[in-house]
Amino acid sequence: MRTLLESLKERFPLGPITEQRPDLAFVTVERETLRPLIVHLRDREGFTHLVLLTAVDWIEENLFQLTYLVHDRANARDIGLRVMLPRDEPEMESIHDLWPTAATYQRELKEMFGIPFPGSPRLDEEFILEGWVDIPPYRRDFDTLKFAEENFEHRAGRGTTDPATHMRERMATQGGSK
Amino acid sequence: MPEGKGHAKLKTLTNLREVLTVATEFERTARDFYTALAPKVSKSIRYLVEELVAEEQQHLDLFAGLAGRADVEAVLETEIERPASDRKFSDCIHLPDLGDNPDDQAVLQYALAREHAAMEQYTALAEATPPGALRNVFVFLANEETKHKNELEAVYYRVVHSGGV
Amino acid sequence: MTGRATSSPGGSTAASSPPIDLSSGKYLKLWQGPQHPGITGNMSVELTVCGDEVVEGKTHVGYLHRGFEKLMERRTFIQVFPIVCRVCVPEPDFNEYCYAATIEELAGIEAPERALWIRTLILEMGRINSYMMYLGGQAGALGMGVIGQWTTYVRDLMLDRFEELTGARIYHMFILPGGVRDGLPDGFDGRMEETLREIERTLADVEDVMFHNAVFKKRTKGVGVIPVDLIDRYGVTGPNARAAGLPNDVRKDHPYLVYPELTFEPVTGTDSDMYTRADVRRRDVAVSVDLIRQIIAKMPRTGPLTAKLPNVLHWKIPRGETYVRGECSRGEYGYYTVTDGSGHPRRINVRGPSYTHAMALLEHLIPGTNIADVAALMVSLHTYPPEIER
Amino acid sequence: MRDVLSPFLAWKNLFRDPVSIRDPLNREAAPRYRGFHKNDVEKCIGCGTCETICQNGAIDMVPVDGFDPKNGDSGLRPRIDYGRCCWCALCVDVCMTGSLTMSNAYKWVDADPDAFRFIPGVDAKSWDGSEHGYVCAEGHHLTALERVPMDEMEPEARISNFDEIVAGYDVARAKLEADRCVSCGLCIATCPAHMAIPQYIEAVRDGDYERGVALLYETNPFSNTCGRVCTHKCETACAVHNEGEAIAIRWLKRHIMDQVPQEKVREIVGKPGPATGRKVAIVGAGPAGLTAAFDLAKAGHAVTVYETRHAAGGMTRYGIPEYRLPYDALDRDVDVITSLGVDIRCDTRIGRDVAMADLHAANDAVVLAIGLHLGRSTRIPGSEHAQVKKAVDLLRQITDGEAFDVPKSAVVIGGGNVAMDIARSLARLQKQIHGKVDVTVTALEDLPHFLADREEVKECGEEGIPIFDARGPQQIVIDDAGRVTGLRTWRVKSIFDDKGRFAPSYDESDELFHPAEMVIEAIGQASDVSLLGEALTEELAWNRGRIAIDPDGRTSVPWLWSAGDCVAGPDVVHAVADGHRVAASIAAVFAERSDARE
Repeated sequence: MRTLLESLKERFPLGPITEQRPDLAFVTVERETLRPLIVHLRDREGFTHLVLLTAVDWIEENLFQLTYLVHDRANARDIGLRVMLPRDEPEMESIHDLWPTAATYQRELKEMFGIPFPGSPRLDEEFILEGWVDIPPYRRDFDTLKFAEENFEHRAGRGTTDPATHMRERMATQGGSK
Repeated sequence: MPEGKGHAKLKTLTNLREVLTVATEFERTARDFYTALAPKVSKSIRYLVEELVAEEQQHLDLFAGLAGRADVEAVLETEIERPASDRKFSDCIHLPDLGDNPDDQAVLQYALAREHAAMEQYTALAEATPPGALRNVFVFLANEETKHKNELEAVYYRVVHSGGV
Repeated sequence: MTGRATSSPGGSTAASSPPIDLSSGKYLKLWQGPQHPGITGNMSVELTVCGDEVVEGKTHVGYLHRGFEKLMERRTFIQVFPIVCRVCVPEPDFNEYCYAATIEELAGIEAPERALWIRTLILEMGRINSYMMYLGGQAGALGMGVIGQWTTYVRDLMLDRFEELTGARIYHMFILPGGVRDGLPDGFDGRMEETLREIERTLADVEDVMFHNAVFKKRTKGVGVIPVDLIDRYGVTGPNARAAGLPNDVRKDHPYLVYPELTFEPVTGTDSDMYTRADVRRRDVAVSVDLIRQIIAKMPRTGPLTAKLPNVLHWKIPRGETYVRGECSRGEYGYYTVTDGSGHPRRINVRGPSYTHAMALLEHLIPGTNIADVAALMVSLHTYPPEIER
Repeated sequence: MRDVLSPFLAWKNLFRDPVSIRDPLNREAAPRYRGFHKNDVEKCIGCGTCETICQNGAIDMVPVDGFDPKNGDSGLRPRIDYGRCCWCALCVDVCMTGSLTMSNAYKWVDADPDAFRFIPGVDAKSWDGSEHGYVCAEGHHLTALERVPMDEMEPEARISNFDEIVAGYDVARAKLEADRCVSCGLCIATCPAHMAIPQYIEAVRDGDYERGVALLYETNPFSNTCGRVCTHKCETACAVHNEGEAIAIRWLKRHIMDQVPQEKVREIVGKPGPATGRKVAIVGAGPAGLTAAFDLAKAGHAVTVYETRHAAGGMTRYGIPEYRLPYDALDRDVDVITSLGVDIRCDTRIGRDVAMADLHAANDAVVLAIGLHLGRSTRIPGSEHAQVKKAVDLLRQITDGEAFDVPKSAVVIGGGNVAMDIARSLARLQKQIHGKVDVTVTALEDLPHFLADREEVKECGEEGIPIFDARGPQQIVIDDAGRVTGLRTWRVKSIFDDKGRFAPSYDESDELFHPAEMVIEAIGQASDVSLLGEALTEELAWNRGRIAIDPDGRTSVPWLWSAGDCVAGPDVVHAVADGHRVAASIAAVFAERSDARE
């Protein structure tokens, strides 16, 4: 893995590298580097299996992280390519031509995170949601609890008591004796 | 403090009537003693003395009531032997001088000794008396004094052994 | 259409098929699902047919979306543990294992040896159950209802074993970060052996009645072939890939838990059609039965079951990310877990094999099939919709 | 051909017995099955940890008739909503007492959906007596039960000096210890000062010590002191205490104070409030008096504290030895209080240097917080001898550095912490001067009734001080030359009667003689109320030997409040709570007076 990363470094501008396990490394790359790098990995280095493509919302840093996890079967190792996109302009190049199955991931990311992949098949068709009008729900600023409180009713008959508060109220009458 | 009057009478003790009379006198003397003591102690511990007054008054009333009961009347003239603890008891009839401003511990120690002597006296009398109404009276008196002594001991522990910090 | 799976029948459907003009009167739109006996789970396939030939199939999911990945972000690390199993109903234990493994890795915790054996045991038990549901479903999709009755019966026996081991039949909630909840109950070995024998007996019957069956062969041989060059392009894993001759099995390629200490060979096929896939799965049950016997024989019976966890009520895990995979009955199951130093996961992404098999791959395989084969084709990919939409 | 015939093998099943369960309605689940909950409500402490861990929000903590809140038990019990429960049993795993379990019952039909929301153990159910069901596996705990060890000086190292024994946690260990807390808050009610314990423990977990200090000072300006010598009753109420070792709440408090420089502490505590023009005099610079001073100064009142001894701190300085509470730790607490402008006048005795009446005249309110500094005597024969000392007097001398002849051998009468303090202090002095420890402790109480802390008793033993428990002192033996030779004791057969009341009985035949050059009485203390003067003593209402106060600490004399050990008995954190109470009462009275003026 170390050798591979060294050789990749010579060919591509790589950002921070995390060697999570001997068989798993994460590498941060620029938006533009992703495609040539992933093509290289797929065609030259044996990383033919696209394990997953997903996003992480680092809202505090105003970034979306796209993670492309590719797997090299012969050497039983994985590389996760991290692309950090500005949250306010997160567009990313599609890779459905490299792996047709990527279209499904990209469609989901468009719907759940609002990350567009222009040219990806059926990108704007509803995937999981139906008639969704709120912000993309997997973004961190979508509050599921608030959504539930606003859209669903609690069944009557519930209500809890905080032990410390209850004790303070009920034991105060005893004058705080020793 | 004048010497108690009971001491002389004790020497002539011969029967239950005498015993009851002396016992009543014993309580009366104590009540008067504590009553006189109360204003001399600091107000902070006056409750102790006041409680003792009340306690002795209660006993006094009890014994006075006992003497008037018909069943007790019937055995009053029975002769009994003077018990061995008699001397301690009589010692207590001598009232001590606790000084001008006795502290709580001194008051309690005196009261404890007094109750202890009375308890021993009545217990010994009960043992010296054959079973029957008379003996029951002594047992009753002994129990009363024991109870009182126990209460005083609890107070003593609370006051003196405040537990250490 | 018979023969070895060597190459793709063409490019993508969009490029090779003539444009579909619905107003021409030649075509008919047909919805299969979301409530349909020929669909696995709550999913629908929008078919465009021309006569009895299907020219296009579009998958539609979302009928079972519960937003688990998002819910997990609001839970503490221990609170995620009871949720994950719900991502896949028939084979929930991979969620428990993969979640626990990612958390252990990110938190620097090692589950004790004994727990690893029990985890392996549970995963193999789950695999058998999943295959049993599949076999019944595959046969049922072709009108052979009796197979389903048999496999459901032995699955129920295995659920009894799950019940006595884990305290639950379906959602076991047994593999928790740090280890497992308990050891084997008294007398478990014997009852498990009885169950395994019943499974073997049933499997022999299934072989006779289903696999040596002219009708079944006619309907499945040469149908729904996945050419080998599609395997990686479509993210195909598990028996779907092994039926094409590739020995892809995470248990061997990327050994985890105690698989390095167990003896087995991945089951492969050559024809990559519906029949081969079914046959690979049937033979894989036998592998699992053997693995369970090996585990029961070799596993340590004493020792701790859980690693010492920090107080789970304020468990925080440093920033990090990792991916842990396992070989479930349908292929590669994995958890991509991202932590940010807080008491909650930043992001958890569940990679279920159905995500690729039931969507892009199915859509690719449908054109050109007979309308009567669509249901069986879908079942032959062995897909569970809840892991698509999580 | 085989492919045609083989399917007919299915017919063979015609001759098999059916495999279906004959009576599915009465099938019992496996012994470990996770079914409906059971709760042993007598064992349950209502800590709500089950509610906290429930990811479904299925559990409410609700008051239950017959269960009133008491120390270590909130009186609440969990109610479970089976419309939400997912039977994951995390609540069972995390239960702090093991009271919450599950039966293996899983079938229950009821037409009323609300019936599926009930309080296990209170609302009777058919499975309450079920033997089977899920219980947490042996050794499986989601929280840590064992206390993170504390480094302490070994007996050999500590016996020759007065260095602090307890090292205090370092950051890593403190975090681990803080991590064990389940934040249930049961401890808060038991702490006399109602400190925000779970919150400051959380601050330790977060490493946010400045927040920690701010939280401590909300309720306790003696956190350096209490972090070392608090009676820590809170730890007896700790939920973890039920199945493991209580959180080291006291050490964590100390740890917070240890981490923040004094300058920063002062900055966090802030400045006194804008001056109000009100003046308050406080008699006694112990924890009660100085806590009141702290609060009153924060509120902008001018506070003068009168202290008869050379330095502030009261019993925490003059009663507690340095090896338990180093003077500099106490000094830091006092420093913060003086930094608020509180004027502490040491070596000033009321009734001698300043008259009580003058205090009254010059101030808007007076607080009496004089503690318990008079040692009690057994008054047994020989107890008037000059070589019979009172523990409190000796401890004061040691603190003030006054020279006295350290006896080669000594016997201590008493079983409380003061007895341990003087015995261990003397032992150190003996080691320093004579090179050898010879101190014996005799106590009226038997070990199970000891009033001293367990660890004090243990450390006493480690330092080579034998303890003779259940010994009633009878006589201090004095030889012909008039020298004390030792103490004669009788064995105490029983000390309390069946009602727990003091009723000692002795076995006179079991007599022991404890040889010693000096006898030290450490049996109890009294308050030196003589400084009040006769007139004020008469004017005040009393309550069984102590100045009578209302629940706010105000005496029957309108300008006088009283707080601390002298009214509440010995306990440092209680004194702190008292200090807050009188300060609040005084502030309220001031506010009333202002309103009346307007």
